[in-house]
Amino acid sequence: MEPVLKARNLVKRYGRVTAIDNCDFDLYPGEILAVIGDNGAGKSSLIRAISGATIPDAGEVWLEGQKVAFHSPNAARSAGVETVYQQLAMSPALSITDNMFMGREIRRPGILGKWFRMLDRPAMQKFAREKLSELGLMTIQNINQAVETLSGGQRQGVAVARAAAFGSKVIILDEPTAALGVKESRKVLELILDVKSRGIPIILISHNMPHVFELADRIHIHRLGKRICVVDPSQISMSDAVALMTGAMKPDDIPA
Amino acid sequence: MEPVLKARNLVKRYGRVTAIDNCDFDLYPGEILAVIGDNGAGKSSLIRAISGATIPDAGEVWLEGQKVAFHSPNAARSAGVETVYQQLAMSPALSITDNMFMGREIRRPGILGKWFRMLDRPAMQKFAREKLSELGLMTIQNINQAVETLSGGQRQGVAVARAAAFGSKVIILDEPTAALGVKESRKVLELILDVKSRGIPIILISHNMPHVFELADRIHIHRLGKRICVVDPSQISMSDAVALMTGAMKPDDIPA
Amino acid sequence: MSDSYESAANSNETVASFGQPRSFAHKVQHALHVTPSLVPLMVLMAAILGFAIVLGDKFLSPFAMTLILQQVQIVGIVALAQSLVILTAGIDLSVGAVMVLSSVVMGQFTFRYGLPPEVAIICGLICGALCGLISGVLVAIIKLPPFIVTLGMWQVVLATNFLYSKNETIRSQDIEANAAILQFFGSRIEIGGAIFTYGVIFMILLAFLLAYALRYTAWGRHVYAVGDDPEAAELSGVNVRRTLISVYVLSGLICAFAGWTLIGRIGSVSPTSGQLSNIESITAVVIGGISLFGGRGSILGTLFGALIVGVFTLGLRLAGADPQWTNLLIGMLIIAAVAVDQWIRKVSA
Amino acid sequence: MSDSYESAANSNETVASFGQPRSFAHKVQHALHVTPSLVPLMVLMAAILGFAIVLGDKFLSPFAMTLILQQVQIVGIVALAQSLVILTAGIDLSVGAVMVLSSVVMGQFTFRYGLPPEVAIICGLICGALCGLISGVLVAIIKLPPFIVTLGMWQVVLATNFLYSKNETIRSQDIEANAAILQFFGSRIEIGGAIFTYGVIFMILLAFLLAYALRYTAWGRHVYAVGDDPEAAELSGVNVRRTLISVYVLSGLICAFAGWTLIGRIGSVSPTSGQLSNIESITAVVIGGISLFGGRGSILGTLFGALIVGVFTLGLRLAGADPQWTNLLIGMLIIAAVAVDQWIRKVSA
Amino acid sequence: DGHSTSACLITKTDTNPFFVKMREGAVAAAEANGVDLQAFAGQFDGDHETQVAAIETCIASGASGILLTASDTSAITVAVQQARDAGLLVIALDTPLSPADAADATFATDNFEAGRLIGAWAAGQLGDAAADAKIGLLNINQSQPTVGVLRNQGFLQGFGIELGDPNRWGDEEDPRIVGHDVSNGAEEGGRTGMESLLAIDPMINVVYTINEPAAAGAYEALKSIGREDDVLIVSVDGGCPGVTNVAEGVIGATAQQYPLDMARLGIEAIAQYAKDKTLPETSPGLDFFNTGVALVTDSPVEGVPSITSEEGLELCWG
Ligand SMILES: Nc1ncnc2c1ncn2[C@@H]1O[C@H](COP(=O)(O)OP(=O)(O)OP(=O)(O)O)[C@@H](O)[C@H]1O
Ligand SMILES: Nc1ncnc2c1ncn2[C@@H]1O[C@H](COP(=O)(O)OP(=O)(O)OP(=O)(O)O)[C@@H](O)[C@H]1O
Ligand SMILES: [Mg+2]
Ligand SMILES: [Mg+2]
Repeated sequence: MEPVLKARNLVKRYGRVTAIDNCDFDLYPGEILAVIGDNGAGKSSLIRAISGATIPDAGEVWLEGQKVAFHSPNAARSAGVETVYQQLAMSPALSITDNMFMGREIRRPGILGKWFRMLDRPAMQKFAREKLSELGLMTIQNINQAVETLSGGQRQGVAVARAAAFGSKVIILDEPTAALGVKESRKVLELILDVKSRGIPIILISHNMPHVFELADRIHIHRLGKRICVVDPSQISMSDAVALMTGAMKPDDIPA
Repeated sequence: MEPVLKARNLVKRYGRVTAIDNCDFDLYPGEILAVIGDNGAGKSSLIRAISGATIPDAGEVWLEGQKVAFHSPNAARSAGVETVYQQLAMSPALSITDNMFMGREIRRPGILGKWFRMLDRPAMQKFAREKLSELGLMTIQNINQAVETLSGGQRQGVAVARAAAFGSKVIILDEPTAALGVKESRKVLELILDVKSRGIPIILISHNMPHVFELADRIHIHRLGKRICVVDPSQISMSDAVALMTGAMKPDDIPA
Repeated sequence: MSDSYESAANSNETVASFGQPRSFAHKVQHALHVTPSLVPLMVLMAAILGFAIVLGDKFLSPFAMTLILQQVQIVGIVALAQSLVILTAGIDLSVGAVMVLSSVVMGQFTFRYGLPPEVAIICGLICGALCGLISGVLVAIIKLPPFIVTLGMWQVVLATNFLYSKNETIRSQDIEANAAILQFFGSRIEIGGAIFTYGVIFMILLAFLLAYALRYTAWGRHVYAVGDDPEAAELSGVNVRRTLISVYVLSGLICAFAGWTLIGRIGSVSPTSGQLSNIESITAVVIGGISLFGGRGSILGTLFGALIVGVFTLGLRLAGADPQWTNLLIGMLIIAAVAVDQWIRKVSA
Repeated sequence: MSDSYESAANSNETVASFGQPRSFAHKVQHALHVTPSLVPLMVLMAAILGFAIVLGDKFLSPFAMTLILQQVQIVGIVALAQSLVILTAGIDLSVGAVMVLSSVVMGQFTFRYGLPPEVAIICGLICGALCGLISGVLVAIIKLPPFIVTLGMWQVVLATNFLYSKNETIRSQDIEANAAILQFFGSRIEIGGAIFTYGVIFMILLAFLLAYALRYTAWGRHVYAVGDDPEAAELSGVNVRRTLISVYVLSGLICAFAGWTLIGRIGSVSPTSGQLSNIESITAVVIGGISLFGGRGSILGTLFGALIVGVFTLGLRLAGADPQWTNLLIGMLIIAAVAVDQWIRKVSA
Repeated sequence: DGHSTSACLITKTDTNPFFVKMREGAVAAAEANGVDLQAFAGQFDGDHETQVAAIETCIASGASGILLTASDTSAITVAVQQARDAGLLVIALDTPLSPADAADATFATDNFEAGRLIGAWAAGQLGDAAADAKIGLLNINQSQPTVGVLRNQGFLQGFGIELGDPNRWGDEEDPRIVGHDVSNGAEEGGRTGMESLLAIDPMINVVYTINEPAAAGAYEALKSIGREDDVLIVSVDGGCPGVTNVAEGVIGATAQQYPLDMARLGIEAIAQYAKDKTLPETSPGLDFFNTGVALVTDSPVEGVPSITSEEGLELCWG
């Protein structure tokens, strides 16, 4: 099967640190691919390079078999690759609605929208409220509240809702549940399964092993800037996965 | 037994949101007190109010039986209350060492220190390196690296190491493992137990129930801005604790 | 196992809500908080009231009131351009220079090269937009700090202005006779004792137009997002470069319009005009409540900010204060106005 | 259960390290990156080299070289004060006004009230520190934006200066005869054709002193932390208020010293001096590579920044450029210098 | 207060001692003539927009007349016309408007003549050496306000140098000119400008300065290289510190103006006009009332009328 998203020999250096070191990457249609690795292993750097947020020093990326080189997150976004970054990428002073629709606002129908380029606030608000309800983020009192007045977890929820609402080909989530409460985490996991059932493949970076093993179809294990192996969660124990990612075990030692 | 840290009737409003709603709080000597609650329940607001980061609108706080009113985090810090805030409180452009010793720098012995107020960089670096090694944060290559070049997890680790190194009466950790990898999380948990064994009580806010149940001596359950009950993790199941904090169960219904 | 306790989370779906109704005073404060331009508006009203009580009719006459509008029109228009740039967390020190160069181009193209004045005006407007484009490209693409870019542009444009104009003033009489359209914005409508020049009307319309664009179009939201946190804006799908360049070009164009208005106001084309416009426009913007760190504030506040300065200047002069005392008082009032603003924001937060 | 897999994490303790040695060019770039003041230093060297090639001995003489130092000494000292404020993410528009008021106080206290000049100098220094204290309190405690506070202070202090001095100049000859110590910083040391005034030496010593304090004392680290992120600094134990106030007071004091140096340079005490000092000092700071957003840059860069402007000004004048052309070229060079700086930083990042 | 007549004084700046003294003269004259006076000023030399606003404010305040030293002599005329249409008497002080009849009357120094006097004096002082003099000129600022241009061009003509466009400085071809620089009319700029000129040619021996503070700054620069005794510095203004500097040999000669007279005459004219609508006269042969200019020097030159510094000190203004 052809991967939806494929990367080969990606390299990214920051001064003397090599954050991505000749890394390969494959995401297949309809799957949930988890990426696990130590802090600083280069997971975020990898997905930033794939999604146009940083431009890799070397290497190539293919989306649905087409070679692509995203020079901005917006380029990736228009190609259908939606990302929730670890540092959330929200404009604190703007409202939840504004943030959700940033860069793809809906205009009023008719002359108002066409000539006066007026935004369709009611439509956008309705949509935003629906998406947040789906995630169970009902503690948010006002959809026009500035994002800076939300708690850390609420912001995380808004970001995930945005990605789920707009991603069409690939959705990338960098530690989407890190700041979330039990209930909200659960909602996000359900949302991920829901997206998957719509046939959209998902990349999930997480440090939460139970979550990873519950959801993932395949696990990409990242260490020292590169993929050291890809494992099947039904074939490997959590302990072995953790041992692999911390370097205590070599990929060759995986019990068959 | 007299609580080390006690608060009564704390109130904090943000505009129309009541983040802390007549909340009480008790921390006893030598214990690990976990605070759990939904996103937006007001946990961070509570510890910010206790540690001087925000000044509550009403209510009183006692430290070791003495009434205190911290008007700045620094005041709390000098009284021995050390906090790791959820948004990490680091100066991105400064080095790891500078950040760890911010506000309590070590000066050179002798004239250089006394008259020229020169910092004792070697001593500070040595200390910082030791503390980070204890936490297993060895992937940090250079102790003089600017904090902004660290991964999210590495920053978290630095903040925890700072609190553990300097806290003398109370250590408060607001989701210290949220961004951490499996290995680093484990290190932090060990460090918490280590601090506890030195007799210093700890307040731990976390969404990770297994961690909470593993470590906590008592669990403060927070909901809608107030403490709804305090439970003993050995007497209650995780499911019940989660049900309490989401409001599915009332405190009165706790099976005895 | 993870499901065993996590599933407990799903059993309750009550909507949490712990806001409570507040008093009337709180509602006022809340209104002030969500509509930031109300604060400078109130300061403005208070200032007018104060001077009206002290000076009486001399100040409260339609003539004096509309005179303030006329006196702030240039700074007001320039300050609107400045607001856009400041909303993106930039600053434009070259606004005054661009304004003057544009007006000189309009004048000299008409009189030195004999172009039809309409064409010369278009050239002047293009000149302003071009200056903005240069700044915009340097800021957005080469990523230089706006302060430095516009500091450099200020020097370059001002020197170009002096060199190109040969320091010559084009006299009002000549303009009136040969190219009256250059003085278009000086035309006036009198209603009672009140005098509204087209320039004043233009300033007010422009303010409302920009307020609309910032609030009700995607472009406006992007301007705020870029000012708030450019990296976050880029990651969440805003074309930061294009937004920044559009802001600088628009700012240059508005400055060129200010240059045209300037001809209407002073009648002649003088290359020495506008040297204080940068600092005056920034003053108006900040008194109007737009944050110099970008992303916060309303452009109508700028208009009120400019008017506050205008009211104090005229009021103090009419009260007979010596110019240096006026400067001293205006300096204190700048601080006081912002302190009041800050205080109201704090209470209402 | 959680232990079962998490314990696997402890089994390996190898130190991860995936840096690798880089080429010589990369090392140079890295050095530039960690020592930001090297960049303006290189621009300065390049500028000197360029003019030396074009102008030869006329420019490269000890006389011309030290003349540049003399011409930048006032702006240089003021720019050091400005650097401190800008490092805290502030800006001080009142530096020039404070400098002049302090020099006027030194002069008038001596000549109007007949105080011993030493006492008058101390009064002048106190006056400068006091102005800084007012700004500092307004910024740190009332939390007003520094731009607005110092904009107001600029107006207030300048007006006070004109009102108090009655616009009267105290002549150089009178000072020389009755209070020579006021001209202390004008004294000179000649070595070959090179002339070093005490003012120049003071500027250089002050730069190194401040560089030391910023780098090797806790206070210096706090200044950076406050500029970087005041909230984070406060949360991590810095007394933000005290740090800010100390910076503004120190800045005022340095401006007062600049006022004293000014008397040495122009001989007389003139209330109309220093009106461009604010913009010139900011230019020097930013060319020197200190970020206007605070927390980044080195104060030695400021010294180089001031010298870069001085070299270009004198160089262009010697090359026979008309003052207007000089301004135009300096404007372009401001942009170019920062562009080069940015480029080097990017490559080395 | 309580006076029936009120007048406005609008100066270029209120920081230059020249205008400060002019204002003091006006205040004294207003007191004597029972006139209310309001003073206004631009923010810097060349700032005509503030002056326009000041004229409007005067109209709004119901003044009977305006005394104006214009920063831009032609740009201001529209506002002046507005004031005259509103029935105010507008008198240009120090600087004639362009055209001069845009104001009701003008009481002014002939700035070109002031420049010509010091130029002729410098040439006379040098004698034959004037043929290979090296001249440095310190002007006010790069925007070339009219007064600065008139003094500069007057000086050059007086010295015997062929002018280019008489409306701007800097376009002369004469090799004796080492260079033009700017001083902002203050000591600091005077010193920096002089140093730059000296770096171009250290053997400069004649220095024109826009005013006496700039001259004092230039002197400091010369003193620092030990050439203060062999350079002729000439200036314009005649303020007391300047004249004292002439007496002490710092400045060779200065052309003295009489701002107090201008202000006094102006106030009297407005008082008169308010009383019976009579307009003031002009000097014979000129389109303005010349308040006079006198060359102050202690080493007079034949053919150039001058007064001594002692006489100058009696007439000086600040
Ligand atoms: N902008 C940057 N400048 C310099 N170094 C960087 C930068 N971004 C990342 N790095 C470095 O690259 C390495 C990989 O970082 P990255 O954020 O990709 O790790 P990660 O696997 O996402 O870790 P975490 O789980 O903690 O988020 C780290 O050593 C980090 O210090
Ligand atoms: N500075 C602020 N301004 C306005 N509202 C705020 C502010 N800080 C917190 N709040 C509000 O107060 C409530 C409690 O927030 P808080 O951050 O204390 O929650 P939390 O329990 O720590 O949540 P999380 O688990 O997501 O960190 C939230 O509704 C939040 O929106
Ligand atoms: Mg990461
Ligand atoms: Mg929290």
